Amino acid sequence: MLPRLSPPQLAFNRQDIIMSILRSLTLLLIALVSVLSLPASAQEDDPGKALLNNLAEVPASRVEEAINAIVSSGDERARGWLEAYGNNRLSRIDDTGQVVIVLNNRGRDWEIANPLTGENMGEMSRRELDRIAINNRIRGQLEGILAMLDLNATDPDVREASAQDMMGKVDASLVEPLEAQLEREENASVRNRIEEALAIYRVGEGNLEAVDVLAGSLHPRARAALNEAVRSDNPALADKAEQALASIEQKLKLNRAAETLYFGLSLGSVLVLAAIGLAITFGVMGVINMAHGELIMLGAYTTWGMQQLLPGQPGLALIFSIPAGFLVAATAGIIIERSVIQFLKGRPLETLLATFGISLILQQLVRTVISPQNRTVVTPEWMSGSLVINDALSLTLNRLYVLAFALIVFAALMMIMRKTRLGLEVRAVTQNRAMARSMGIRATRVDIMTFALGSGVAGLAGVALSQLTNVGPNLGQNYIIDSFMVVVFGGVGNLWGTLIAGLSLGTINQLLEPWAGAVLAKIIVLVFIILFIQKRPKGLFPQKGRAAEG
Amino acid sequence: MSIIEELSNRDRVFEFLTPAVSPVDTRHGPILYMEDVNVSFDGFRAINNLNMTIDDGELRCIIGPNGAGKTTMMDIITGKTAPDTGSVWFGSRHNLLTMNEPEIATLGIGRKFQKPTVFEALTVFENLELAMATDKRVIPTLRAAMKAEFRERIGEVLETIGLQDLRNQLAGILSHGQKQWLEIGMLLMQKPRLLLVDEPVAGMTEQEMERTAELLTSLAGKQSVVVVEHDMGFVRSIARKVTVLHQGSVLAEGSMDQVSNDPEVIKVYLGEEA
Amino acid sequence: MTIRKHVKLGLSALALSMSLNAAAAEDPIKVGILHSLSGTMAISETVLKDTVEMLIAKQNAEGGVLGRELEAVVVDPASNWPLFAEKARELLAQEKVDVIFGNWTSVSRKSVLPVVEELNGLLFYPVQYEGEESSENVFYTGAAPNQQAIPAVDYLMNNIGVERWVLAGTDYVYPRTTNKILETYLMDQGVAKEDIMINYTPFGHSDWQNIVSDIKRFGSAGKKTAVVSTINGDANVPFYRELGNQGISASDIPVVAFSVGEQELSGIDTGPLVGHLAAWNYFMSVDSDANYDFIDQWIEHTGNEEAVTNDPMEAHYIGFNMYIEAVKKAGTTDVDAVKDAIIGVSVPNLTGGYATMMPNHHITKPVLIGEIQDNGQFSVVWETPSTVAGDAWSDFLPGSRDLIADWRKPMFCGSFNTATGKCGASAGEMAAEEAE
Amino acid sequence: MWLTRPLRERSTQIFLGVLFAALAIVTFLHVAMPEDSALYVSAYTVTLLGKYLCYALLAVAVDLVWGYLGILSLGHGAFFAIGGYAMGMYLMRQIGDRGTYGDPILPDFMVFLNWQELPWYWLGFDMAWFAFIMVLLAPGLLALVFGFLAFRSRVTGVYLSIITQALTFALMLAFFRNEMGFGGNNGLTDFRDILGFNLRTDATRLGLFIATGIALAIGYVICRGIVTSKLGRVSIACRDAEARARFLGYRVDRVQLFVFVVSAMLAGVAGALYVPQVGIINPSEFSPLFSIEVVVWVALGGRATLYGAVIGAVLVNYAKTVFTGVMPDAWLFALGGLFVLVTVFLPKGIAGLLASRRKGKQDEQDTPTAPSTTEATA
Repeated sequence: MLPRLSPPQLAFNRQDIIMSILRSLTLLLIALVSVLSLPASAQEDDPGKALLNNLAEVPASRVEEAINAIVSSGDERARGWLEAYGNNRLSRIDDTGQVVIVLNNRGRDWEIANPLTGENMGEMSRRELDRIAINNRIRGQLEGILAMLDLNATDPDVREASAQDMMGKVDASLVEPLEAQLEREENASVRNRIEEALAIYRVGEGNLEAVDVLAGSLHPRARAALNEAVRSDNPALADKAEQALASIEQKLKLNRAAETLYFGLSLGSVLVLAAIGLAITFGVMGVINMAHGELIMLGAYTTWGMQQLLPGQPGLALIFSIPAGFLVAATAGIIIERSVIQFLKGRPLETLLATFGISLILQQLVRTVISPQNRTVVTPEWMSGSLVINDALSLTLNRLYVLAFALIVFAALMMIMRKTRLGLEVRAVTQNRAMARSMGIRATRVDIMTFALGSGVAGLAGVALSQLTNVGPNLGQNYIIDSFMVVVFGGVGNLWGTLIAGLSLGTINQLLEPWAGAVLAKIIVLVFIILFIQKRPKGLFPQKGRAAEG
Repeated sequence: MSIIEELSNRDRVFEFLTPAVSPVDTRHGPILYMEDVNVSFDGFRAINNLNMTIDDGELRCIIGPNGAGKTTMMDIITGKTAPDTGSVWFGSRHNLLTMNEPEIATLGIGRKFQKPTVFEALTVFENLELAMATDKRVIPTLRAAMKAEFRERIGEVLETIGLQDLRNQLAGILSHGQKQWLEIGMLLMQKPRLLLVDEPVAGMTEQEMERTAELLTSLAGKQSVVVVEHDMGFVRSIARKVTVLHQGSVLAEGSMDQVSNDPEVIKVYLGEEA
Repeated sequence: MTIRKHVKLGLSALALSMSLNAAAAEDPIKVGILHSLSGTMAISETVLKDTVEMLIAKQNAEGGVLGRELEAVVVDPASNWPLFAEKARELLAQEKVDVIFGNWTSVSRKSVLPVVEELNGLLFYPVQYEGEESSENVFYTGAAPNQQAIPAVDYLMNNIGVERWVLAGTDYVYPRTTNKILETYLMDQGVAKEDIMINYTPFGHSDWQNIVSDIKRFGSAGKKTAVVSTINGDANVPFYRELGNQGISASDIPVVAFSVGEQELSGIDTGPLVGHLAAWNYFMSVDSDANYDFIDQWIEHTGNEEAVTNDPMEAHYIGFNMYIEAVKKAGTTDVDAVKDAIIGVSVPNLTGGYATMMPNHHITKPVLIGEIQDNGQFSVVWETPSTVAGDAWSDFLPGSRDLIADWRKPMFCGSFNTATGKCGASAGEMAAEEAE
Repeated sequence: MWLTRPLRERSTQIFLGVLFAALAIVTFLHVAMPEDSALYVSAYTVTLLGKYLCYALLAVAVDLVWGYLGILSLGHGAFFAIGGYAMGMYLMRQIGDRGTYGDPILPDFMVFLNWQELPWYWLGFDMAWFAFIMVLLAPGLLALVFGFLAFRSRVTGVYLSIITQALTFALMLAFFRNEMGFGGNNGLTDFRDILGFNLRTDATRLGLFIATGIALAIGYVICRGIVTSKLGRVSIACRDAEARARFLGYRVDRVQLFVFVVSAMLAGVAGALYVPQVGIINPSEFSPLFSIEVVVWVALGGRATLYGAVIGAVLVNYAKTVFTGVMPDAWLFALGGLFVLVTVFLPKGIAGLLASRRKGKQDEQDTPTAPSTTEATA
């Protein structure tokens, strides 16, 4: 089944690898020339072929050797092969036994290429192909090896990244080459990383000085190393590590606080996005739009649709789907307003029922037209991963963007409400419909616009949510109740209220979660809102004056 | 099944058979007494150091331009709005500021809104029935039975407000004027010691007005009546004492002639009228 | 034609109308399909309905069984648990079906169970579940905990060298029980209590920030850490997203999931998930001709090139064939005859082996560990040398340690207590009803 | 006398007549007809009808508060479910040692999540009388506390609707938690017998069906009694002109509270009868969607006419039974469309149609009084 390696053997191999890497680098130029001059016919005696076949054939227990063989061959295609291997893309054709790289492994027929020449070999039924097995353990080692390769990259960031990958992966065999690397390296941060990486190993070896190196580090692997040191039987080391950890814990506390706050705000921003559209339709028009969630859903599906239209460019698609999502949802909103809500003027509770019906219809529509399954929405490169503040505190990018997006949307809405003609008319109509009418404001038109605006914003929320959660028929339901809570808590008809309410509820929830657990936290928040409404039936920021009484 | 017995227990003496005279003590002084009352809505001063007293059995008219604080004043008296400062006493015993609307109402203050509010989904008869001075607590109300004497009482009131023929119509279909009457009728059913009547004749025809005037004047003496009205003609036809409110405080007080000759008043009020 | 039947059915539901099947009786073998086609569970269950329909079509193409056609009777319990019981009763009492294939969630099974037992029907249940049950009338073709959870943990322990465990699950009975079992099992294996972190979240939980960062912290204690996830369907997408974004890669902290299959992955961008694990008894990527044929069939049936297959579908495939075999063996569709006949029946599964129906109404299955690939498929990295027989009563729960199930006479008991040597009351009662 | 009044009133007499006739016919057809007869009513159908009647009672309860008080409760499912759980707990205890683990005290789900002893709030539920009292008390109490807070601080209209929704949502989440000791998502199931009758026999089912019918009759009479009493008129007064009612000296909050609690108890009874018939109670009954659906039954049947609620409940659920069978995909379209059409074009519901049919002959109590639309503007 799976390889069980004894460390020494591994170490031995690593030793080779490093040496060979250095060699390979020097050989690079020649190799390059050679490959350019390589005639297609000469493939037969291409050493790479043997290497790959070897990798494919050896029993799992000796895969290491095969890999090392590839690395030490100094073949500059090695990296490509190993990456393909790491991504499960290395297969061999059942009958010919030829090793190929799978370019596209979706569907029944897979597109393959020749690893030696890189030429595309067209499609082949997956029945014909036999994947060359890999597992996490080997993948882990591959990462280490590739990292070593990268340590020589010209781009310092790449070097730093790879040095970071080395952390915790260092063993006896790597010490020497790493030290050599340290000599050569002039970039400070990369040096730090390498030093930490070495220190982690040395602490493991019981080296006291190394502890000092790690004392400042917030990196989890550094902490891991120290934790182990604490458990070691060398008392001196143990309590030195103890102190180091203590100091680290201090720093961590702050970071954790910051982290939780960020979590809270990010959850809050989601709530705000989901609720703000409602704050308009419900707060300003007094329409209880139970289909609000489904409008969000439409926005999310628009994103999915866009990504289908622009395959391979999720980022671009996402940008486009911001206006698109708005328009789709807004149009849906207009249709709803014209077809139903306009007949229910001043009967908010009836609008609740009707729109609930609409929400059911919309859901089922998506189920039948698109699919009951969730849809895949790809997260673009620039939105995945996280913004690293330090080793302990990093802010997930997608949520960071959503947070920013929420604030922008909010600001934009404020602008519209405060500065534009529409906003003025809207406020006029809500204050006193008849009066506004008599002043020549076309109330019905304002209603349509308002509802469209609210719906559109819901669409925007959907676009954002597609980056955080499922895009499926039930997407809307999961947010509708929360949205109402936020609006009511914030005070109907008050955008600021919605913002504050959303953010604070999100934060409260995240603060409670660690000790109350996710479910209890949510319950507590709900109960809190219920009680709060008893105290202040009109929410945080009630609408003032006689208008509110009406 | 003891409940059933309880309920069908016919020889039980219901609270409302005992006449509902409110224990308001007016032996010494006025029935309503307002001192230094102040109310402001987000900065806007609706009532400004208002001082006013209404004597027992008096008929008082209150006039004043829009936003003078007439309605707000009534809100304060009836417990709808709580003033920021000041004191409001009903008789010499009851501090109205410590009570809620129902308590104040049962105490004997009836109110007619500016915009006639009757229960549109109920018949005229039922409207009056609900207004009747009886035990208003939940369970007694649930058990309440329509006794002959109640029918008579309601009959009389229907007589006075001239809606006998409409007794079984839904109040919703009444004309504006008829609603005004019905609401007044409901006040009468309450047997209040103090009636607050907000613009009673709005939307009434001439003769309707006259009858209202008669009614109100006839009430005075038995009960105290406070009328807020814009229609100067009407005010003049009933007024004995008139109070002019302006910007939330008393501008002038006295007979109609006095106030209507008061230069101040003419400036702020009648001036606009003319 | 089922449509017409159902209109009638509606009428009969209106009561006071003919009970239709008195006449329609005998000729076709009626196969009831009890899967939600609407509501939250539709996502998972619709494909199972299609699977059974496909199998029936195939069987009929081959001339049915005992010279009789098979006929599907589809109802929609709409993801509503009481409705499951009602529809089951409808199938058995009104439609007089010979067998039912259905249910996904434990709660729906629990709600159907009394009905099937009362009306002595046959139910094939295709989903991996928490065990702790063995009914005379139910055949569990999905995995019991010992056919999924425990082998997966063994793999992590022995092959990945995991020492520290996060048991994360949705808060309902399957994860609860599975985690209880695993906790006991791990402790028996000498794992310290503080090396086990258990966490429960509500259905459809979407905000994983806190939990994932806890896991991260938990994982930085210097021991190899893994997450055993019994997180249910919808909650997985945001969970994996958060994992990816907080930079937890499979080589740092691998996640092994018991409820994430090809179906679920089809809703996720699997890029960041490559290398995370799942434990099942079947993967679409399994390299066997039986499997490839099944897939081709499925794609044909759905007319969708992208259509994926998953473990519960295989379970239905096995269960269906077992039923056919049993009917052939018994020479009748009479429930009791089939119940007796089916024990010991073995049919090929899709992973190139055979599945056998055990006396405890569970079946033998191979256990596969698969790694998520970037194409939404799993690649098998490990599998049990031989098939594992499903264990109705876990050996790691105090309550059920001594219980076994054996539906062969003379024991004929779903919860026989080896300690007391007595049969648990529930089964005793069944036997009593049997006698009447 | 307020209770006996409805019995002298034509509409109620008709309603009870129809109801009891239906009960009698079904019973007769079930008992007397041979299985293979075309007229035979199977136990399945009986239970189905029993379920409809439970929903009908729930709908009546909702109509009482919504129709006559203008309180649109989106949380009545909660009272229904709590009543159901009270009954469920009783039935659970009745299983005794016949559970899979044969534990005389602990229900199965507690055993395999190895709970050691019964949580305190399960005590007493082995006694029928206690459980049945709880069926009334538990929902009543919740309604009392919640209503007291809400009505005292004059939370009405939309706000009330939304926090009732929050209430049931919170309860749903709570009951999903296994720590609560109510069986989490699986809820309570595998019931054996009630008051000594085996739940898995047709006779018991018939009994439950009839019991439900009677409960509905009683519930209807109680509601009718309230709405035809002076209190009923006061309720309408509070619904349409809260301020005016207050100035007439009525404690609006008390009136609302009283009616709300009564309604909650009725919902609880409905739930309690529902559980033994469908054989399971689980948190999904708390789902806000269910509560909203109930409101729609009422809207369809016709608000502020109790019998309308019954019609609505039975119709919608019958449609559901049929359509989920015939065209599962189209079913939600149908339901959704229904919601829209009813609210837009049929604001008075089916009862409204009937009423407009027999226009002319007016009978003080009988004419459903259409609620005015001021309710939400508070």
